[in-house]
Amino acid sequence: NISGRQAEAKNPTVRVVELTDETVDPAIWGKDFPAEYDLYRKTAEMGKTRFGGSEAMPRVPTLDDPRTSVSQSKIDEDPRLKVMWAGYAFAADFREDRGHAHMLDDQGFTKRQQVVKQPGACMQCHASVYPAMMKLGGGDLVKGFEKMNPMPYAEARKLVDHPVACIDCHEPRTMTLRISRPAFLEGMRALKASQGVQSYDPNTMATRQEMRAYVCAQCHVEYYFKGPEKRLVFPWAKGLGADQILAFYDEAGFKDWVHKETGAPVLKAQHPEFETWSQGVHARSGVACADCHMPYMRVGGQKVSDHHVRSPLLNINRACQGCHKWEEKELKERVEGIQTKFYSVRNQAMDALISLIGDLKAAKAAGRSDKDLEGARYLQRRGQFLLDFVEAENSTGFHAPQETMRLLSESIDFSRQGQIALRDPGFKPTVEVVAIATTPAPAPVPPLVK
Amino acid sequence: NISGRQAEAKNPTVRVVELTDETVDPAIWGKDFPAEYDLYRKTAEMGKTRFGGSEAMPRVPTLDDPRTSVSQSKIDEDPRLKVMWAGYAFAADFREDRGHAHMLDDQGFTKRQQVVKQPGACMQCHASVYPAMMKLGGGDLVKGFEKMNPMPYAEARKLVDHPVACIDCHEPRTMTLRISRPAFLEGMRALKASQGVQSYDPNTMATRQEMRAYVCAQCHVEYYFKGPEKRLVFPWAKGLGADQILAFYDEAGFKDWVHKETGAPVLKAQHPEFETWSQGVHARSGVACADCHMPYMRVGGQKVSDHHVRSPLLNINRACQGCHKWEEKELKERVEGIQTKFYSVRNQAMDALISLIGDLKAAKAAGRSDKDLEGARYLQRRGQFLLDFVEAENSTGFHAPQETMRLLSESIDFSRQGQIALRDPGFKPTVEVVAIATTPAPAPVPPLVK
Amino acid sequence: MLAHLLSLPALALAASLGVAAGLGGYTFVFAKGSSYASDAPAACANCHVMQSRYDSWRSGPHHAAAVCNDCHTPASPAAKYLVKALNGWHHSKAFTSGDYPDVILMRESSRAVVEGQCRHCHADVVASMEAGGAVSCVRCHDSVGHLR
Ligand code: HEC
Ligand code: HEC
Ligand code: HEC
Ligand code: HEC
Ligand code: HEC
Ligand code: HEC
Ligand code: HEC
Ligand code: HEC
Ligand code: HEC
Ligand code: HEC
Ligand code: HEC
Ligand code: HEC
Ligand code: HEC
Ligand code: HEC
Ligand SMILES: [Ca+2]
Ligand SMILES: [Ca+2]
Repeated sequence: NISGRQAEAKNPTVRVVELTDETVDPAIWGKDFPAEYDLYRKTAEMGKTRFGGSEAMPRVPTLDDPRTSVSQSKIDEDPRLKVMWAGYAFAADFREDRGHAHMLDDQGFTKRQQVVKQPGACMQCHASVYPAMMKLGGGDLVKGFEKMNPMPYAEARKLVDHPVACIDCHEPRTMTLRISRPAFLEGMRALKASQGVQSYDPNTMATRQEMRAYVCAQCHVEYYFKGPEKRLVFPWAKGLGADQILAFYDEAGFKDWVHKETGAPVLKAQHPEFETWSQGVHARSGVACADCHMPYMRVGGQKVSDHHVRSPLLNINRACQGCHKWEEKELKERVEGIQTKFYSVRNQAMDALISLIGDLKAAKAAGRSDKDLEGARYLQRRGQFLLDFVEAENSTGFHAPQETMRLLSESIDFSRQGQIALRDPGFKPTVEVVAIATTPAPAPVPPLVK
Repeated sequence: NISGRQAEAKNPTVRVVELTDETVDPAIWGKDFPAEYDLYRKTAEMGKTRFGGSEAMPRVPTLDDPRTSVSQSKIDEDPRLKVMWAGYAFAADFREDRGHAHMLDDQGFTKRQQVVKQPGACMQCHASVYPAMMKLGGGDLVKGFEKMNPMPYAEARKLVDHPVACIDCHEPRTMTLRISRPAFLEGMRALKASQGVQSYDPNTMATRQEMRAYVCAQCHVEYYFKGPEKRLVFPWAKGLGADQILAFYDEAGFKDWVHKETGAPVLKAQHPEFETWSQGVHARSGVACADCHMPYMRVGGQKVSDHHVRSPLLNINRACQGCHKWEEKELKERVEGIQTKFYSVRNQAMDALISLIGDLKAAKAAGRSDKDLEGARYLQRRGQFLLDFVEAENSTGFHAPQETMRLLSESIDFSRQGQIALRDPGFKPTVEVVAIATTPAPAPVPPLVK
Repeated sequence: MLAHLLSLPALALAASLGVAAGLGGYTFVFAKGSSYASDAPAACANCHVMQSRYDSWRSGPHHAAAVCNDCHTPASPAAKYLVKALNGWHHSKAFTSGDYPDVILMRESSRAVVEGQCRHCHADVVASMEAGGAVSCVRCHDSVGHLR
């Protein structure tokens, strides 16, 4: 029961060190809040669940990648992903996500860094950038943000030392939750404006319970880099739904890349946990990310939020049983039941997309004109984005079981319609074909690191 | 039956008349249980919800149809249904379901009676047939059942006087719930056998809570008439899932009719509420039909089950709020949110099926061979059954939001694949094509009544 | 429910527990647990982990009608003593070892006690329901008494 829990979580701790807006190092915060700090460090641990968690794959450190372990490779688990992403960095390396402690290294050493030159904007979600942005902007957060975005990744990397840390979610004096990311502030402002609420600001207008989701939504969201200034933008101006985000990209004529085998102007969806959660019954019931991923626990006599952020299936008693009195085994089976159904249709949608890609490739090889292929290419763009949206989402359908299924059924419809269109010039798809410029994709830049 | 004996011991109400296995008339039962009887009679009332309930359409009684009101026509609301059912009785008349009080008249006077000669088996779910079956079988229920099934409808009709009544759900002495329908007993026995449980009998082995769903599942289920004996059969031998039921029909080589425009051997799905509910989270949580459709209410000093069986949305306070602390408005919006999402994809799947039917019709007109069309026809059979299954289900997706979406996504996939197959003989569908004999449908028999 | 609580094995268990509870007594008293024996809800609220139930109980309809032990111990004196012994034992064990889940769950036996107490007060209202055989009140009235 939420309101019940809200009542608590006042923290009577005595401060031994004073924390300021410049205190980056979580170890220092840990002096005041040892319980949270110790739990926070546990995010280095790895453990697998049926569809989530992460599996530690030991590796021999190399010069260009000192990591002693990585998590399993998703493109090896399902090679169809390489076909879907042909011509894009993700086809080179894409792994299961793991704990927060790894975020900075995993970003820095992914092979995706070697096939494309990445911007400083990447840093927003993989490092404790708040103080760095303040410094860059001379006290002006947004100015700092705008300076860091276009930097070469390697340069921006020098400005940060930690993965997400206390200061990214907390105001140091009161310890209340605080949004530190301009991209989220701007995204929410655009979203609320579309709903008729002007100049919305979470830091002054959001409820505490909302903040328990918003701090996560600074990163666990779909995004793109806008223009040459590589501004990090959350595409929410038309709404949080996948169809609305797609409409936003269509209107902007935006594409992430041109598909290598089909020539279609396609999009890459990324970790839309916040958008997906917002469509589910838990969000509707006011259940926030922190309720399940950072449930309260007893440490000593005190009740603290479990800062070992992880899969709730590794922590069912605290994460679920406060609201659901089913046994742990039963709750686990409910989640896996939802996920298994999701996964079977996800595979069905993947098969449909792959056959469309195969057909388009053949048609292109057969020398059919761009004009001729435009309809099928646009249907690939749609079918692929909707599939990638729920595939990139990390709960394997759990955050919104009905909505993710709905998106998959749309994806299947578009992919199959694309196949019909290729075989029948007279066929009229159920959606208007939108023209997206397909200027050839930029030639891959020479590796940064080697 | 233990709960039975307990009941005898505890049953508090004073009986003014003695009820026996021959007491058909609910009015007599009403003397002992006035509260339940008065509520039971209220099922004659009509009232609309967004997707359910029923709308009273006044009509001028005619010689062949004395009804003064009917509920809205679904085939007029969505004419695509007539295309889906071309060549089958449902294309002539299909209406929104309404309260139990109307079941006998609505069955007797539907135009479906005029286009096809219907068997006595129909009576099983529209009348209080238990005593009639016992009489026919000379005390042997199953024998009576087998005698009534093949009778002409008009003849069987003479044996009954009431819509579903007390005796169909209750054992008269103890008032405990009792299954009175052989088709359900046989269906459950086959289902449990497939799960390794031999000779299952709900009347002796089911829990009380299970019985609170089973009594409804005597009728709110998918069914077919087997062979010339017209035996009423529930197709559960492979499981309750739509895919399993489809597999059952394929194995049996069964078809309801040959589609008039496409020549496909198609199936008609009917009100699979029980099968659908069994796939949802409420069933998983032990929430039975009666919990929502017959919630307890206070009458005088007693709590009685609301025998005014109807849409829970007309009774949210009692039907939902015991378990869900949300406001009525909020609960209504949750249901309608689920239903609206469902309905949008249901329409998408309908469009896909209709275009496949259009394509098949054209191909047939163009004189393409049966061999040539076999694949597309089988894909129509699959796509159409899965769509009809969730369409015929009366909760508009609510009973199992994720599962009904899953079935729709499969339906879309098959319909679209059928369109591809028609345009490309080389195309390999994702399912094995099963050959179903398509001996031409029997010519419509002259109207019974006129 | 009472029948099952007073069954022979249960009595034997109770006897041994009587002793056991005594052993656990030291830390239990230390933990203000002795107040467990009383029927005052405030006594239950001595423990932080009970507080949330106490708070929501006070704001619920049963506040005026039933204290904790009206629902959590059987009405009949003999059974009440037995269950208090059992609960006392579980409580002291839990508290001494500190080994209990962060989200406290009902033991089956405790649930049976509660179910029994519903009927103790509401028998008249639910007589006709009970006619159908075994039924769980809490299945539908989950948050009666207090929120979870
Ligand atoms: C009602 C509980 C609940 C809520 C609320 C919730 N999640 Fe989850 N989340 C889950 C479950 C269950 C999984 C599946 C875990 C698994 O498969 O092991 C999951 C998976 C995830 C994963 C992948 C974890 C892994 O092990 O790989 C991420 C990331 C995630 N959620 C983020 C979020 C964010 C961000 C929010 C809020 C916007 C949120 N969740 C809200 C329950 C929840
Ligand atoms: C808007 C926030 C955000 C931005 C910007 C962002 N990431 Fe991430 N990244 C995440 C989140 C959240 C996860 C974990 C969820 C997941 O893996 O889907 C993640 C996971 C990863 C992972 C581990 C899983 C995998 O994909 O192999 C890598 C590597 C990664 N990001 C690299 C990058 C790079 C390179 C960039 C810049 C091009 C970048 N990220 C930009 C939020 C972001
Ligand atoms: C600053 C960006 C950022 C913020 C803020 C953030 N995350 Fe993450 N999160 C990530 C990245 C990046 C990863 C992937 C790290 C990796 O794979 O190396 C990740 C991984 C995860 C995982 C996967 C863990 C696993 O074992 O698979 C979960 C669950 C998660 N985050 C939940 C949350 C929740 C809940 C919140 C808010 C309380 C939150 N995150 C806030 C960036 C962020
Ligand atoms: C990814 C976001 C995130 C990060 C990083 C984070 N916290 Fe928190 N923290 C939360 C959330 C969410 C809460 C719950 C706040 C609430 O309920 O209002 C919380 C609560 C707290 C509280 C209040 C008491 C409690 O435990 O509920 C303290 C103290 C705290 N965090 C300290 C820290 C420290 C120290 C660090 C760094 C070692 C840290 N936090 C890092 C999200 C975060
Ligand atoms: C703070 C309360 C809360 C927490 C924590 C919570 N839930 Fe829920 N859950 C709800 C509510 C509220 C509903 C909606 C139904 C209702 O109103 O009871 C729900 C619905 C569900 C459903 C059915 C709806 C669906 O999407 O299928 C499942 C399954 C479920 N929860 C599982 C979980 C699991 C697993 C966890 C832990 C990872 C969890 N819940 C954590 C409150 C919670
Ligand atoms: C958790 C509550 C719940 C349970 C359990 C449940 N239903 Fe329903 N049922 C609903 C709701 C809500 C609707 C939608 C009503 C509407 O749209 O007006 C519905 C609709 C229906 C309808 C159509 C009613 C109408 O107004 O047209 C029928 C028939 C039905 N259910 C039968 C059953 C049967 C049979 C079972 C058990 C096998 C069952 N239901 C279990 C809640 C439930
Ligand atoms: C296995 C049980 C069962 C059998 C057998 C059955 N019905 Fe029904 N019938 C129902 C149920 C349940 C409903 C209400 C749900 C619905 O309308 O989908 C219904 C509704 C109807 C309705 C009102 C809605 C409509 O379709 O217009 C008519 C008319 C009807 N049936 C006619 C018949 C006829 C004619 C037969 C025999 C061919 C028959 N029924 C056999 C269970 C059955
Ligand atoms: C003997 C067969 C039979 C049994 C048993 C039966 N029903 Fe029905 N039910 C029907 C038929 C037939 C209709 C449609 C009547 C009509 O439209 O004329 C119907 C209609 C309904 C409706 C639609 C009412 C409306 O206003 O739209 C609901 C809801 C319903 N039944 C629920 C139940 C529940 C719950 C049970 C068990 C407690 C149950 N039924 C038992 C045959 C049955
Ligand atoms: C469609 C099925 C159905 C029909 C028809 C039906 N009942 Fe019931 N009845 C139930 C169900 C379900 C219960 C709940 C039983 C339980 O919980 O064990 C019930 C319960 C009862 C009870 C127990 C007290 C209560 O209200 O919960 C009585 C008495 C009763 N019915 C009388 C009648 C009478 C009299 C009629 C005819 C006028 C009738 N019933 C018709 C399904 C039906
Ligand atoms: C006897 C208890 C009970 C009754 C009555 C009940 N529910 Fe539920 N409901 C549950 C349980 C249990 C869950 C699963 C989540 C959980 O464990 O809390 C659930 C889940 C839900 C969910 C989320 C899952 C989904 O399918 O989306 C919705 C929405 C819901 N119920 C609505 C209703 C409505 C509307 C009614 C009344 C027509 C109703 N419920 C009646 C117990 C009940
Ligand atoms: C000494 C501190 C303390 C006091 C005083 C206390 N409790 Fe508890 N209670 C606990 C702890 C700790 C648990 C968790 C035990 C476990 O889960 O193993 C618990 C568990 C419970 C449970 C659930 C476990 C079970 O036994 O089924 C109930 C019910 C309960 N207490 C009721 C009460 C009532 C009623 C009172 C007052 C008469 C009370 N408690 C007084 C600490 C206390
Ligand atoms: C009117 C009846 C009633 C009263 C009074 C009552 N409870 Fe409960 N209690 C319940 C019910 C019902 C449950 C839940 C049983 C279940 O979940 O199966 C419960 C469960 C509990 C639990 C187990 C954990 C949980 O929440 O499920 C604890 C602890 C508890 N009660 C403590 C108390 C305390 C302390 C008081 C007095 C302040 C109290 N109760 C008063 C009915 C009551
Ligand atoms: C000590 C006697 C007693 C016990 C034990 C008891 N009740 Fe009550 N209950 C009452 C009284 C008196 C009222 C009327 C209080 C009011 O409405 O102000 C009441 C009211 C109710 C109500 C209506 C108000 C509400 O809370 O919704 C329900 C339902 C209820 N009780 C169910 C239960 C259940 C279920 C149990 C067992 C878990 C239980 N009661 C245990 C005496 C008791
Ligand atoms: C299937 C769900 C269900 C079960 C099981 C159930 N109840 Fe109820 N109960 C209800 C509903 C619904 C109401 C509200 C009735 C109304 O509003 O008229 C209710 C109302 C009550 C009331 C308040 C009556 C009044 O208005 O004064 C009491 C007391 C009560 N129940 C006690 C019990 C007891 C004791 C049990 C166990 C023997 C029990 N209930 C089992 C659903 C249930
Ligand atoms: Ca993971
Ligand atoms: Ca209806």
